Amino acid sequence: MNPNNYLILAAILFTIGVYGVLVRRNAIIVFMSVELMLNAANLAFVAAARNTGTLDGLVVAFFVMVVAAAEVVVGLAIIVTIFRTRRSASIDEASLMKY
Amino acid sequence: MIAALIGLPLVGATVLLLGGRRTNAWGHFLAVAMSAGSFLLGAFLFIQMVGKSEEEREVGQHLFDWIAVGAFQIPFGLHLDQLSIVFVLLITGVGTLIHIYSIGYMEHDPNRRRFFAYLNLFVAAMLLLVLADNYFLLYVGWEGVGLASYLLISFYQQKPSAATAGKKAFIVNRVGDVGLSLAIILMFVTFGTVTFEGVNAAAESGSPSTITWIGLALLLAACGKSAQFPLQSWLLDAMEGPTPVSALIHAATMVTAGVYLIVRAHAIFDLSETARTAVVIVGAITLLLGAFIGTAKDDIKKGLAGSTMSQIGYMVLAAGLGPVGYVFAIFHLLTHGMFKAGLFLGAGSVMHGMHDDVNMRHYGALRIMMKITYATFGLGFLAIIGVPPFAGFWSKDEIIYVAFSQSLIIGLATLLGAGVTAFYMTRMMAMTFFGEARWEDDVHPHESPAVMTIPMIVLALGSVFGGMAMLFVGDIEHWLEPVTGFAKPEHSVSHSVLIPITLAVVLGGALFAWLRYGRRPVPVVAPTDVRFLTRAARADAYGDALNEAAFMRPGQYLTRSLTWFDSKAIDGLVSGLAASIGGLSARAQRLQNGYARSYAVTMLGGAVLIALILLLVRL
Amino acid sequence: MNGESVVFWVSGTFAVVGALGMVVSKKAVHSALWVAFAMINIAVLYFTLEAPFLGTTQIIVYTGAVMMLFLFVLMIVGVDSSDSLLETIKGQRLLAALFALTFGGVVVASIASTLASPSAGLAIANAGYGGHLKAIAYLVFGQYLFAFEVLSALLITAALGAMVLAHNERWAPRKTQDQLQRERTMGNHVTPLPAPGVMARNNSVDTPALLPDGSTSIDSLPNAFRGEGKVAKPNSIEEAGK
Amino acid sequence: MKVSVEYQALAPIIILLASGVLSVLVEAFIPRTLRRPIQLMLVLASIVLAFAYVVINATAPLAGDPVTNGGQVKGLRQLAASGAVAIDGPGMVLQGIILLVSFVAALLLAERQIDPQGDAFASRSSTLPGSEDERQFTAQGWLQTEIWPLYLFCVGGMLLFPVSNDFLTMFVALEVFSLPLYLMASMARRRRLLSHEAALKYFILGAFSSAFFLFGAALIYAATTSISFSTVAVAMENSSQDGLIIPGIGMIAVGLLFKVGAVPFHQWVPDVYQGSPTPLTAFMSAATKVAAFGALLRVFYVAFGGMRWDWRPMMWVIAILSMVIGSLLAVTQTDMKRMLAFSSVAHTGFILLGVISTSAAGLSSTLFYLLAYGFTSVGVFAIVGLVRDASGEATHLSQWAGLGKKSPWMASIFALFLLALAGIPLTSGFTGKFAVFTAAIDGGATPLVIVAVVASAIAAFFYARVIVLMFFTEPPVDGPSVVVPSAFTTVAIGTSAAFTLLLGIAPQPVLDLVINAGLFIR
Repeated sequence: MNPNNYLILAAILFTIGVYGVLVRRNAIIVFMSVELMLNAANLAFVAAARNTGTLDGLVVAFFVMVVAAAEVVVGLAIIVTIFRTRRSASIDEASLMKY
Repeated sequence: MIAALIGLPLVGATVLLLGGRRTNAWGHFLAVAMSAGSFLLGAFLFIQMVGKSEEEREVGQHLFDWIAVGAFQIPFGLHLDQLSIVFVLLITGVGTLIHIYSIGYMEHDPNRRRFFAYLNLFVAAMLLLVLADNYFLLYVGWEGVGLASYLLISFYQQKPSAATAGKKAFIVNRVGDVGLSLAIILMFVTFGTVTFEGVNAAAESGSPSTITWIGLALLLAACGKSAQFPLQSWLLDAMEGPTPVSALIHAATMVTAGVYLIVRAHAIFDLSETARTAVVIVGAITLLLGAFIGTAKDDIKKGLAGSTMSQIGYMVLAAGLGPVGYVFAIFHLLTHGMFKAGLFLGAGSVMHGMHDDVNMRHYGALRIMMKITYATFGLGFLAIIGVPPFAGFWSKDEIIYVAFSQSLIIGLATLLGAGVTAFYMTRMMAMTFFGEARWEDDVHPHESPAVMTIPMIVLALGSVFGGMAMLFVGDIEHWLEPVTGFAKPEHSVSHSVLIPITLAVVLGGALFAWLRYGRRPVPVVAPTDVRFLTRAARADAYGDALNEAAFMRPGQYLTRSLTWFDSKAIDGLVSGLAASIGGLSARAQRLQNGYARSYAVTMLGGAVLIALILLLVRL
Repeated sequence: MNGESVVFWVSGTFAVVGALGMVVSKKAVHSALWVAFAMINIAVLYFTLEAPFLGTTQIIVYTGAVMMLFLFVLMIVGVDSSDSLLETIKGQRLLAALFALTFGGVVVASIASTLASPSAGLAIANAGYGGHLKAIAYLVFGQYLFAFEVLSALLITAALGAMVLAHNERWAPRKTQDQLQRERTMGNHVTPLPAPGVMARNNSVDTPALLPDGSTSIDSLPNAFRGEGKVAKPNSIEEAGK
Repeated sequence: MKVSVEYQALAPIIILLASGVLSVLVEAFIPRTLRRPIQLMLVLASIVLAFAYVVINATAPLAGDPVTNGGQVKGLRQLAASGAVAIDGPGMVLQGIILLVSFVAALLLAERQIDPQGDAFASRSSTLPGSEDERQFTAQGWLQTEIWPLYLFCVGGMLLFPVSNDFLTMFVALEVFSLPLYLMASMARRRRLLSHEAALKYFILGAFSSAFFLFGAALIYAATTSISFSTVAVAMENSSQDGLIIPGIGMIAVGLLFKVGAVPFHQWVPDVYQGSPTPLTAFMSAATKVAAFGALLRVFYVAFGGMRWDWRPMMWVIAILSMVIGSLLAVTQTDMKRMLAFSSVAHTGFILLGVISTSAAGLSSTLFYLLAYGFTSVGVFAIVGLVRDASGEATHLSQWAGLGKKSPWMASIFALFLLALAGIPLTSGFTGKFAVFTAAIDGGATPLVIVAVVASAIAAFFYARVIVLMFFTEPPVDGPSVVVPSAFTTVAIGTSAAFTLLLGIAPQPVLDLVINAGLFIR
């Protein structure tokens, strides 16, 4: 099997994540899509690690998981704060500032 | 010592601007004192310079190193030579007179202190411009005079037209400034230096095309500042400023900065035939354009503004002729500075007596009521149309003479310009001072106070004797030669042939005007059945209503431009530019719709763009 | 077709299905479950990629912690809240699809056009450190020690941030039992305060209870939700229920 | 395997992060009333100490493997922490700039006198806007002192960002300074809905862009077998895997260009600048830009240096778009903060000119521009925060009419900053623009410079408009006034103004500094 298939799979997952960010209105789902993008990047790192026979990619993927966990905490805290004031988790409603 | 020239008015401006109301009582005297002090210092330096031998006349003052990066050196230095000193004398001399005049003119203005602060600021910036020893510092002064001019044009800020005029001057001048900054950066990159000395020495080493580009960029800068075609449109609107400002900035000094720049950069222009030709063409077009605008104006200040454009056109044209013309460009600049300032002050005096009415159709027969103004204006009139032995005769005649030596067409253009000048100036004289009174009912013309008339008298004396003094006593040709170089034109026509022809053209123009406006009664309201140009001109009389509309619809204010000649296309371009930037901005704003998801789409679009460009480069 | 290929095609397909499921699910909870599904499949891929440590971490951290956190927040927001998939921004969906397809197409085509060298495998690299886990430990606490230490700042930041945004301190001293008792018996409310409107129409604690006359009872909400104009009006609740 | 940690080289970063931890402990164990002064001392002291270390490192005798630069290089030039961090001349200059700007911004954050209710941050961010809780906390004068540990972590991350020498450290640093920013952005005292919105947009888009960065790094790693910039640079020269490298470069560019706020990744800038507490906006606009440009320079000069012919056209387009769209959109803004935000986008374009030059001159001119812009930007937002009416900051342009008459000093200093932003001679902005433009022309980007000059001409227009508005318009009857701030803000504004003037009139010492900083080490 072509080892680059993993990279292609990662790219596809990444693109789906991107698309999710663009079309979903629920801030939480938007954020899940970002997590999916990070997962796709992780997959690429792990696949590249094996392809190249080096271990750095694995360490990166591991660190990214930690970073993502921290990011999730902060992101969800912000989303919850917004929800409490606006009673809505729709990202489109946060559009007072424009032009 | 040289720095003190600039320092005095700068101190004045600072004290007045930061001093607040405390300085209201004596602020204007301080401003006058600072300007006069600068003049006295300039005069002292001048006398000192005359005493020296030719080689030692050029002195520099190195203040400190501004930027020194490896081979790139930009000193913060001043430099006084034969060219600078005449400018210093003109700026401080005329400037001081106008300061004095303004004491009377602005007496009842609540913002008089601010006005004087700006005047001082202007004098300081203008002195910096002519005293800089490198293009950078010149640029600093250049921006400074632009700023001061902008502040002064919109001085009557409560008038929308003044605000708009200030804005227009700003925009058009920025176009010119783009030229100057490009020229400087090009010089820097090409020669590695921007000092006058360094550029002059290294100019030979530049490739011809680079030199030409630098020259054209400098010409663009000069066009912006000196209201030359195609960037002339702001000058007429600039007349919204107080009249002393028009006299000082928009007639005698700042608008001549372009001429100064071209003469100062003669090393560049000497090397590029193309750039010189462009300069001559610009000058010729402007001199005719300005003169024709002058013929159609009922607003006395705008008439004079057209005339200023035209006269500066003469100077630019002369400067474009190369070493044979530089000296006469400066010579004409100096005489023009005196008589045009005098004319403007006279116009201001007339307005002062006529309740700020600028429409000449409401004047008439003022020679009886305003004798001093009449006399000084008349002397200025004789000087500008070039009647011997008044100042304008000597300088303008030399330019016509040199122009004929270079090209018949250019020569004829200058000759025609002289005729038209005579026409509109006579028209102005006739409509203002002769004929029967056409005043509005509640207007009671009166002579201005002495504080205003004395500067007018001094400038009138300059209009009479200035030309002769500079030519015969000062020997201006050889005075400037070390800086600009000088060459005698080779000639087919001699002075003795040309002078009578010129005089005949001038007298013809004057006579024609006299027949039309001096002998016949002038209608108070311009007749409606005449050509389009008159209708357009009349619109100015109802300035207020129109200005209101213009303010609402900025795109339209230019259409009230006067004649078919005041190239609507160019004016339209400027306002169109401003409007289209605004429109473009408003449209692009729509993209910023407040939705985070939309922003993400834009980002993804950017990512696609980046990816595509990277791939395309690879192909 | 060897074992790895089978796993790749199966789990890869599942991962993509999970991702797509997240995008198209109407309900947020379904989306979350779809993502968890995709992540588990990615974990399976990690195992086949000779990275058992990461596969395990992926399951523990992502599906175990991160997705649970998501679900937890979804419960706060209201588990029922379903998203209208109708697009409200003009041109958004079209542009999104266009750009995403171009972007994905360019990247995928670009990767596919690269000549792949045969996979090197991690056996040699692991052996250099004496085993997979040891190898990773050496790298984490060796070469990437600094980044690892800096990560702690990130975790502190996250904890601090969540606390700042969510944890409310008291601005008044806690009431004693005595005070509470007095309030209860001598105050305006002899009965307990009304319960929130969770059972009525909505399932989120920020929904106020409806009084018999149709108005809402501010008393039914916890203090934190008693913002000005933040409380739902009866009408809007009815509309939401429809 | 030996683990090496060069404590002296890493000292500035370690000091900031350690103080952050200390600061959290202060939050936990010190009584509430004492927290603010202690936190403030801690923050200022650690920034000063870190700066002292940067100076010490920069002037230390040569150590390690020197990159010679005319034989006058001093200071540490070394890879630290097993090659994860590169302490070199430009890196230290960037750290120094970040620390200076952070110090000034910290003074702004500490300001308590402008708003009668307290500082710029909500008394308790966890309370609902308009709720009884919020009123009570505000009335009792609570302050959200947790911003200080966040601030310290943020500055620490920023110090690491431009000196990280591999993609992993850079990504971690990116998150370390971004997360506190997201959080602090949401904590404004007034107009809290806008503040929340700013935080949400910043967060979502920031996470979106960092995912791009990460995926790009994965592709680069796949192609070059390494995540270390030095190795990547070497491996790229003879890699055949262009299909991975090209999208990789592009996606990393997306991540970094987002942080610097370049078009078309700029749309968060106006919203976030407007919604965040103004002192934070001051900090963000200056420090984030410096840190992000530092990282951009390092990635594109060190790791992708050999590919410059590939990425320069892309950067050209981005630079042109940034300059033109930034200036253009600023023209029609009616909110002061948004106008300045768009002007910051335009400035990003100008700074990109220096990046594009890919030369020693390009590097040094970019560093100079960053210093100049950083101070001007802090100063300008500091003054924006002073203009207030009863409901808080008065940022609508029309409310600024006639301020020159009410408080001529403040208006004059504001005008000075605007002139510097416009690039008028004798201000720092001019020197910076000039340096960058010259470097760009030398680097063969003349058309770009022409666009830049035209864009500056457009930009000058809207800066001048504000000056005219302040000095030439009658103040509205019930318009806002300029609040007299405490010594904190006064010092901050004074410092910024002094730098703005000094770098315009006598830029020589700083120019020498950035030139002697030399190049990045590999």
